[in-house]
Amino acid sequence: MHEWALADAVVSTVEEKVGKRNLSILKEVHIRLGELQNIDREIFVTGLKMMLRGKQCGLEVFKIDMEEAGFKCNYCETEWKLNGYPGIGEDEREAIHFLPESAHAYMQCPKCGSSDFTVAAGRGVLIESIELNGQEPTYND
Amino acid sequence: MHEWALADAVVSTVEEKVGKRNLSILKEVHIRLGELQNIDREIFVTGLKMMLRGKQCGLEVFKIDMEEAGFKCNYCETEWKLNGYPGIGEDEREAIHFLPESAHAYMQCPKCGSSDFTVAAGRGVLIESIELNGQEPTYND
Amino acid sequence: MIDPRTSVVEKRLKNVKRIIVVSSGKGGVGKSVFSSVAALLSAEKGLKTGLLDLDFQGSSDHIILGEKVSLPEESEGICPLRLSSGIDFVSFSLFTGESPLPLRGKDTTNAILELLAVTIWKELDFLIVDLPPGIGEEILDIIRFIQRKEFIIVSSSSLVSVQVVERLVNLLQSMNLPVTGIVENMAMDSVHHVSDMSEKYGLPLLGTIPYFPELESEIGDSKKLLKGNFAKYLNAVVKNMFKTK
Amino acid sequence: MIDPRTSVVEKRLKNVKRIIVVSSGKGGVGKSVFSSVAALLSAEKGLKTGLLDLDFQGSSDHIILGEKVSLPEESEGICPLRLSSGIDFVSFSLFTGESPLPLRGKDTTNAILELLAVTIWKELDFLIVDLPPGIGEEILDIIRFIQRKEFIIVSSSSLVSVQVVERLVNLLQSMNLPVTGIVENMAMDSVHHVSDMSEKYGLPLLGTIPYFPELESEIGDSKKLLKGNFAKYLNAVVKNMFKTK
Ligand SMILES: Nc1ncnc2c1ncn2[C@@H]1O[C@H](COP(=O)(O)OP(=O)(O)O)[C@@H](O)[C@H]1O
Ligand SMILES: Nc1ncnc2c1ncn2[C@@H]1O[C@H](COP(=O)(O)OP(=O)(O)O)[C@@H](O)[C@H]1O
Ligand SMILES: [Mg+2]
Ligand SMILES: [Mg+2]
Ligand SMILES: [Mg+2]
Ligand SMILES: [Mg+2]
Ligand code: NI
Ligand code: NI
Ligand SMILES: [Zn+2]
Ligand SMILES: [Zn+2]
Repeated sequence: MHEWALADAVVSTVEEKVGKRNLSILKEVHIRLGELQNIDREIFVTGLKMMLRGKQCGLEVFKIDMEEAGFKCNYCETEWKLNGYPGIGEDEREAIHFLPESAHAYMQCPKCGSSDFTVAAGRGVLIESIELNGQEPTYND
Repeated sequence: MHEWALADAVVSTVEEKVGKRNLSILKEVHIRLGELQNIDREIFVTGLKMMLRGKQCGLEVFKIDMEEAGFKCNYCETEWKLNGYPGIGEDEREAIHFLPESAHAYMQCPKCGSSDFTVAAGRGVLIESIELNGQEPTYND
Repeated sequence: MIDPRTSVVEKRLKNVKRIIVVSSGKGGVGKSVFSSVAALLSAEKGLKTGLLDLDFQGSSDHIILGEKVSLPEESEGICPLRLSSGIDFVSFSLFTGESPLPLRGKDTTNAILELLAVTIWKELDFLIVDLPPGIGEEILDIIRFIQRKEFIIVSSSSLVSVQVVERLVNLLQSMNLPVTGIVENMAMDSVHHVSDMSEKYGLPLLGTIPYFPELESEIGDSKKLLKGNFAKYLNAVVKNMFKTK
Repeated sequence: MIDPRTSVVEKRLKNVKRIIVVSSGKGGVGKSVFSSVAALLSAEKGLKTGLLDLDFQGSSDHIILGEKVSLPEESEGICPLRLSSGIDFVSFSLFTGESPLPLRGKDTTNAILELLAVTIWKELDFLIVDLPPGIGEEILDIIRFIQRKEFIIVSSSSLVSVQVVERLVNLLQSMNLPVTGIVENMAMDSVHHVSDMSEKYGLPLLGTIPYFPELESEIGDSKKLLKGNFAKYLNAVVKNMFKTK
């Protein structure tokens, strides 16, 4: 349930950007959940619900997309996906859930064996955009 | 004249990408020189000429643009330019010419005084694109 | 794209009275022994104490304290590991054990930010943060993300160490960051570079700790460490530290 | 956008016979003293010797050797500084002296790549590369950009050091990188973690160097260093090193 801490971060950020008393002007908040961190979407949504309690904005404002995790070797430039990568057990998955960078201790480039790689996509929780009623989307670059 | 080493790097890279014996298929090579490194354009071009001696491609293929140097504070997000930044003497300029990262020893954010900043633009020598005769530009992202 | 994590770092630390960042710039001067034993002494005095090992590649506080690490519990966030000595402990080793962790700077920042955003620190009198050597992501991110903090500088007596440490002191002062003082560790009588530096920069020399050959036999055993000479000397330093402010 | 610099790194090093990367993962174990004195010994034997200090934050080879640094000369690239001892020397300190150099990872990579791309190393028997602690940009970039290289691992005797060094050894072996051997420095008789590690990983223990209190008085004076006990012991290690291959 450390998903709640991340949901808290999302709501705090939105409040920071539009002002605490201003949440009613939110049209859509796009959130991206990276596959690597393996966030439980249900728990995350429950977390959001908790954090929004008593605030002028409902859960329906938050749109959540999943992003596939992608890796790229800094040595030989091979790219690979999480899906199909072998030999990551329960404990490793749990460690990565807490701290996606743990993946660097447990993965190597499937082609050259290098431990020097980049998480190119799908790491963790990001806010893609915050759209306000009657305005164009802001904060997406 | 360490500009020659960088000109050498440009020609070597182009050869690596299109093949040593293939330089005649080059249409345009766009090079970007960052303001921070303070490369002497004349010397750089002389360097290129030297490196191209006896090769199937002339100097006219190489288009050189200058890019203004831009900095961004990682702490307060202030952005600033090199032009107008005070107090960088001859020696510092020379050190930065050799090694643009030396700037981190000699500059601070003009607003908050932080030494934690990013060279956002105009660092050094980059190849923007390599265009081949009868083909769309390649290698630009 | 907005990173939501930065907005909650202060909130996660709001119950922490003082955040003490143990730094040096130089490696092998005793930052980790200092941090670990200072945390032990603080907890022994009944102060609520946290210890955050931010040296990802060289995490060693768990080795010094002789603690078996395991994945932490989670409630509304990550709960620090409560050690038998009473210290609330977080380290990368909780997640990756003794595996090598090759991280580039971007990953290091991500990892630090993640730990700061999801760890729920309870009420603490002291959170001791153990930094790796260098002036890279770890210290720059602590400066960037944590507003309320103070630095303790550890240096050995050697010129090789002091000259490197001086660069960090320089940087911290040029950025107007609060330095509580300097600790000289593995002190050699023959040289006085550290006290010279402390004078030059107007920083208190919090204490001088000799080299104790027997410290090695105490490594990995919190009880022995608490009883040893290193702890005895450190206690004087820490006492001052606990008094300041 | 293509970075042209990577294509010339090998060319800049083509006249170098052996590239020896002195690494550890752990700080303060003597990598820099080892690198500096090994370079002195090598040059004294009439071998053409280069020394590249890649510890940007903690550059100290110039301090150990007692060399006044200055901006290098340039011809078709940067010319290493020729020291009076005959060593061809490059260090970040040539460019920034004793100023603090706060670099994030991306900058560190840029700086390393720049030095590798523009420094014109003359014919050398040995290029000794002194690395900072940690498993970050410096070692990952050396692995990435330099094909022909071998690692020497330095560790102190302490468990705290060995446990961290073991992570690096693990990483290098898992990536099939050539490790010439391990050097135990500031050796303590009471423990044998280093020899245990060398057995466990099937790596030669190149030598064991005691702690010499008088080394501090030799720091900053190449001639004294060459005559001292540290150099005497190191000489045996280096002899082996010069024989291997
Ligand atoms: N006062 C001391 N007496 C004896 N050994 C010490 C002392 N301080 C530190 N050490 C030893 O020095 C080595 C480096 O200490 P460590 O805390 O790991 O340094 P750092 O965290 O700065 O890299 C360790 O082996 C440690 O046990
Ligand atoms: N064998 C030795 N005897 C005495 N002092 C030593 C010995 N080896 C290293 N030192 C000292 O230990 C400190 C750390 O050495 P250094 O070479 O800077 O380590 P590193 O480069 O691994 O950080 C320096 O003060 C150095 O003079
Ligand atoms: Mg440490
Ligand atoms: Mg670094
Ligand atoms: Mg060193
Ligand atoms: Mg690092
Ligand atoms: Ni969880
Ligand atoms: Ni030049
Ligand atoms: Zn690969
Ligand atoms: Zn700023």
